[in-house]
Amino acid sequence: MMTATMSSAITASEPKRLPVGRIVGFTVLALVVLFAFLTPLVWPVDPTKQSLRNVLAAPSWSEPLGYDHLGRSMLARLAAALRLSLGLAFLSVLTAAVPGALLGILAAWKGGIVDRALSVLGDVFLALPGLLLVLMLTAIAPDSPWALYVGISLVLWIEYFRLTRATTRTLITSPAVQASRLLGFGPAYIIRRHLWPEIAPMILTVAAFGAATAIMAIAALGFVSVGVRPPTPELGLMMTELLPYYEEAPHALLQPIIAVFLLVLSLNLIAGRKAQ
Amino acid sequence: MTRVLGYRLFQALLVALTVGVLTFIMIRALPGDMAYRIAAGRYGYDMVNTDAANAVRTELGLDQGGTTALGQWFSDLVRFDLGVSVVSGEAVIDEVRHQLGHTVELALAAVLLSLLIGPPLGILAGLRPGGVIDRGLLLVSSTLRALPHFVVGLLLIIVLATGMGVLPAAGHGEPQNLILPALTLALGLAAVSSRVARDAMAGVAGSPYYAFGRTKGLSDAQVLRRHGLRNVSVPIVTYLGVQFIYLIEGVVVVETLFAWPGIGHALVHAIFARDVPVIQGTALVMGLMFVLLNALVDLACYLIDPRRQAA
Amino acid sequence: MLHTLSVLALGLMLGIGHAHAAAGDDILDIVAPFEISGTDPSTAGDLFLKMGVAETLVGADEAGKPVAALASSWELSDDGTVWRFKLRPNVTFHDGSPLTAQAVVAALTAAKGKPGILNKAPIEGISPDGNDVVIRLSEPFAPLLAFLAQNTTAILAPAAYDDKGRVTQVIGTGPYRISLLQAPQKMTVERFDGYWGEKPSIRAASYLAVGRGETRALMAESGDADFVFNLDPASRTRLSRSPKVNVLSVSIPRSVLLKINAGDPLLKDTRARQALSLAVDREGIAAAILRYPAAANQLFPPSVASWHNANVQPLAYDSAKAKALLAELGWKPEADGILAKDGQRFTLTLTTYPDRPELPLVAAVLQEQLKEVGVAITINSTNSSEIPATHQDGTLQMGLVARNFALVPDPIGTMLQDYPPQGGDWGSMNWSNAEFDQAIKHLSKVSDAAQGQPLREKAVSILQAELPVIPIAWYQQTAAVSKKLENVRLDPFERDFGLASMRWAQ
Amino acid sequence: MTALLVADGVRVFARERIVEPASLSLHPGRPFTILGETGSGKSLLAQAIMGTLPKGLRAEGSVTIAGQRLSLAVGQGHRSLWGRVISVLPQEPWLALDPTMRAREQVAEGYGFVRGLSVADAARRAQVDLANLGLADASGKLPSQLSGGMAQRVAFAAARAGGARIVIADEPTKGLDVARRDDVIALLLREVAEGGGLLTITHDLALARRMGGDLAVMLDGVIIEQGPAEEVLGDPQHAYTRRLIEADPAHWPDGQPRKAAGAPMLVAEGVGKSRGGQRLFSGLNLAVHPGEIIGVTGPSGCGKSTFGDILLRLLPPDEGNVRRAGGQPAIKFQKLYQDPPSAFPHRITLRRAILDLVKLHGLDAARIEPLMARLRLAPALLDRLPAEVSGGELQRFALLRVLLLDPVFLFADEPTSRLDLITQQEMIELLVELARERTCAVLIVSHDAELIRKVSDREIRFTGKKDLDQVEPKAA
Repeated sequence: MMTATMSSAITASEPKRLPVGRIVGFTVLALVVLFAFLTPLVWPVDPTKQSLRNVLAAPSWSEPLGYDHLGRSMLARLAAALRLSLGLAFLSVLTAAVPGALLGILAAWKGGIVDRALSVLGDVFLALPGLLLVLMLTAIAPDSPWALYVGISLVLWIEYFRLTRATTRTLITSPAVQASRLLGFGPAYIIRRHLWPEIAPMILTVAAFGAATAIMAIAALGFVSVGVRPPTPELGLMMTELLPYYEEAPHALLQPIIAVFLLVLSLNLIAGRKAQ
Repeated sequence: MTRVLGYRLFQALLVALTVGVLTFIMIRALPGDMAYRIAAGRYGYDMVNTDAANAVRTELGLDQGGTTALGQWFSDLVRFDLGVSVVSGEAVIDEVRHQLGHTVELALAAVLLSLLIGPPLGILAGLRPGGVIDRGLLLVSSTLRALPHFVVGLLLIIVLATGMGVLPAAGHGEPQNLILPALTLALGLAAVSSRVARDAMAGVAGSPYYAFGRTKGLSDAQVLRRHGLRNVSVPIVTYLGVQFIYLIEGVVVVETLFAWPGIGHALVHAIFARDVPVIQGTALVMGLMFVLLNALVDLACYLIDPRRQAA
Repeated sequence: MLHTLSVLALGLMLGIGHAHAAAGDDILDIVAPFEISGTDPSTAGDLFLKMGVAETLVGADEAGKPVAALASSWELSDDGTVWRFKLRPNVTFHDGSPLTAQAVVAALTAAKGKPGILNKAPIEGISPDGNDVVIRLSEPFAPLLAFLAQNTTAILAPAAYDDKGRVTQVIGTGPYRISLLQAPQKMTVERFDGYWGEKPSIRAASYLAVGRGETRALMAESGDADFVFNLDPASRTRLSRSPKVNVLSVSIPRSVLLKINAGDPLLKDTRARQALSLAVDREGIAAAILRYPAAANQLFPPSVASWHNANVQPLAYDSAKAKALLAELGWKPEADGILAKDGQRFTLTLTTYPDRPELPLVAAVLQEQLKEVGVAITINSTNSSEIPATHQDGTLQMGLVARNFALVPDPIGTMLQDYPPQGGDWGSMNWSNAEFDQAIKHLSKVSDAAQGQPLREKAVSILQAELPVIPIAWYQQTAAVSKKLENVRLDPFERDFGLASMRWAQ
Repeated sequence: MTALLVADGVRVFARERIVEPASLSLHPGRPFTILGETGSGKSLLAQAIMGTLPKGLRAEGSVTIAGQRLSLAVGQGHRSLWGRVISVLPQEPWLALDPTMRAREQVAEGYGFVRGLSVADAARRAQVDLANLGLADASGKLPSQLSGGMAQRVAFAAARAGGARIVIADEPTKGLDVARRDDVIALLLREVAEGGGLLTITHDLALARRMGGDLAVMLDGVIIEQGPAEEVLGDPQHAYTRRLIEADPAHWPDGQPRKAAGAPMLVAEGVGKSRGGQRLFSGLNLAVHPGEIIGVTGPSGCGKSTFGDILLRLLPPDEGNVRRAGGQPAIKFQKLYQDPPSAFPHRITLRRAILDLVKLHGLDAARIEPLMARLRLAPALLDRLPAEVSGGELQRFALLRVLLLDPVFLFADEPTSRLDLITQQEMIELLVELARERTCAVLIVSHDAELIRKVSDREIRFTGKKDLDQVEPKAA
């Protein structure tokens, strides 16, 4: 037993900061999520409700985060924008991860023509600038977050596909899987006990990065006026709208920036530092 | 190497094919009347009206079938003819060349700057994992990665241009105009490439051959030079290939913010105006550029890494 | 590559302290949102006119009255159908060729064949006659002079056109010639020594199209641009405090208005449109979004003196009255406050476009204000072309547009296009009024200002009463101008930046 | 004769002391070997002496190298000796050579940077060194193009190029097959014969015996016995040393080979297989009878494992065929793997893995406990992950897992090559015992001819010549 403790003490030559980072990441993310989803319950203000008397008013007890340039509640808008970004990011990641991972397993498992066909498909998406895809889709449906969602999913799935394919290819030929097959276990068991436990943590990492990417992309597209349109609260759009008032009301402009910052930072922390 | 380049060629063909078909289908699926959209792009919102749209429809033969137009595009493509912008009437190839030049200039400057910033810092951090530089760099790169491009760009403008007045805020034409947009992109790139370099360096510095180099009697500098840099540069250069995607996406935002007349900016406009030939041409060129850059990355890796030459 | 490298090295090594030359030299840097969409006057004529590169046959003064330009004088036949323009002598194009009647006829004929303005005039023929240009009309058409002042009719040299009538290079007669044209963003011009008129003081200028308002403002602030056109409201407030620039503004004949489909069952009744108008707090919108006193109480601002009618009852904000009118029409609020009648809810789609950034904002405010009186609005912010397109296919319900009444310097040109009996893409829809039609038709034939005055008043008061469009706000054009620059005036008709009359402060 | 290197009371600490005070002296021309199992602390001791302890560990005591006394607690002074006076022959030379640098350059570095020769001279000297080691052709090759034995020799040349006369060889034979192992031993002994100092760290009893000189045996961070190799190995004083020597297959008692009985239940006829265009074997015939133990030996890469996999139908043969007689279901044919951790799902507990199996085949769970007792596996181990139990324990779990299915044929592919000697003996004894008891035929592959000779009823020997194979009954 001394052996085990000793060698792990030795191999851990660099301090294990990753778990701490993850804990911080999950905590921050949880707080942001709580803020986004609890605010409408505690503070049921319509994020598009304007009161032109309060334009750009500073935070106060009656309006904790102040008002924007149309006298809309920043608190309500920020929470709504976070819900939109989080929801879109979550949905995109989910719709990218599930088929991506399944196709990856399928390709590695079946090999041959299936593998080659799927890999070529992956290469096509890889070679095409993802942005183009998103831009075109947002041009088809200019007002709806739907286009953003489909576009981002289409860009993201490839990552899961490649990852699961590579992992599955190694695992499928491993002695462990060979042993399970000899012992009489079928594909369902192999996926459940061999592949999934190996793939899941990677997927978590990629998903966290993917969500961060999605949130950044949505904000960036909002900034170039593609994607969702006013008056829908969206973080990038809020920044664009509040940008001209950066001198008059810096607190207003800072809020969406801090929101994006915290979201992306927490997701990056969750993803850990390895999988860039 | 031939195999790798062959694969890239195959990728290039795939790009041409999919860009053609995909943009075509999508453009056909775009809502609204194409003739009106083009007229709006051509004549502006004050002048777009039904007369203008009808004139556009007749002039461009928008009533012809989709497949005919697609076939035309492909047969022209074989002759390297990308057609004429339906908005400006210029040859697409000329427009794209003009804009691409600016984008390439910007992207190249950004990549060079990021290479000057990111990897050296990352290598320093990777030599002492957990040290002060490592922790400091982690903090800075995490912060930069969590800030959208345009926020970084704006901060730079506000500090360096309107605040200190040492650099122009936006525009292009003068050499100084390049610095801020390039720096904006470079900071984003370096935030990631420094981490890649750091992880690679930490891996190399912890490797048995690095330790062996030291016990052979080489000094720290000698070990770094002989056994560190080459091994670290392979993952860094490989990662450059991934960064080009990021670059293309960053370019769209940075170009509009800094009024840089590049291809990303043009693409957004072309989509608004439904300039199908320009969209196709731009997307095609962007896709091919991406493939070409990755081929260059392959080539660079091949030159750096003797294992690839031996294989 | 080498260029890039050396620039970077320079920048970094000098600690990027090297003061940028952009605004320091004697080149005037102009920044505006308009992209250069080609070389043809039909697409980019506005910019060639603004930059003093091209000129039109007829000019316009600050009140929009026609003045001599390339035509030194003109006369109209008694029946009002034949116009004879005498060309200014000794005018040369930038390529050195002389301005001849043939050249003008060729340019105008080309313009007439393209979408623009000339194809909307009842022109039968354009022909040269010695040194004169003769335009024959099928019927009297008073606004022709204004049409000929419009930028799509700019006169280019014969060498500018290829054999298919396409413009390949811009060869105008203006005080400046193009030295570099990089569509769609950049253009530089330099003084044209062979100019017929007064020699301008500014030697050279550059034009840069910058789409983002924030970027334009930052360029004004940092001194990268000497003349920044079109500021967003927030930046205007900020820049007015800047020590480096002056902020100029001028009231322009452009209005934000709600284009209404009067054929829609919900909006057919004049009272419904009046109710919508009463529900709009224009002062609030102006103060919050446009940030200048711009509440439109009628279609034309006072600055368009000939069309502003001081006698009409101003449009006002009175939501109680709006509710009363709607109740009168049988609308009753449901549980959520939205009105309904016979199971149909009062819901409308408002189409607008973000090309002018304030429009979606105004739309959002309108949505709120109309909700107060029980009208639910869905905003569809899309491409500007959707307005004419949905006008044509009849699906438009309401459109929020910023309409320029000075497409030609005389608003009658726009009125003819927008408010004909069958409706116009950017004006009335499924609305007509015989008295109004009569007045407009008459106006197009009357070239005397005083004679037209009662007709204009009549037309405006009918619009005010029946509201085929609901005016929301009047525009002001704003620009930030470096304090180093003198003698800058903003043209209310946005024809000209006034480059030729500017000069550097001593 | 003065000692080249003297270690005096060397201790290593992590949080607590993990290597007890150790002293040794290394003389020119006389090898010194430290023998111990994985985790005995032998490598840490060597690293403390060399000054290469990883971060987080510290040493005390002193080392005198070439007359220079270094205090390990201070932890300075080693650097200037590296390469010039003392050098390391690293374990796993494939990893210790820079993967992107050609062999000659890696050797020339020592001449160029440590001895300060010109580039041309350094290259020439390196070429000479490589030629002396029989590697003249390999000088332009990258490590990935070298075999394990060649890489070991390149690393040796590189370690020596700086002029160091003291070499610390850390597990120099790890991962090498028998023939290559002999080469390395010869190489090291040649160095010693020329008057160099050699400190070898190994777990390999045979290597220790061949090196001769002085020997120290380490157990749990303590040198339990030290002295001339013949004495220590010939007349071990410590119970552990005796146990270690007994565990050497050479010292195992001879088994009682049994005659094959009953009809063959697995028959291979004219089986042949190629890999990567190379013919591994062809025309192999084998009939496996119930309960017999067949040993397979041969050099690495000759196709031993492939043949076993073909018998299990994990691989299709290129020619010939494999028949299972008697209608036995597929799960009656099982396999034990070389590397036990890689044969279990990594992320589930052993209990989960075994219960999954019980559930799948409707087995009697009550059989598990007595069988675990037979295999000397503590019940508490069931709740661990595969990585959390020792290799020997895990291999016994693997045996447990297959025995639950009452196999008729078991292919044991080098089942003990990753285990220490004592564990190996336990494992093989249990395997043979249980197989005999259940009349389960075993095909056991090992590179250790001695081991095969001791346990098998008959033997197949792959000669390594590509298309020659030899099946011979074991000489009784």
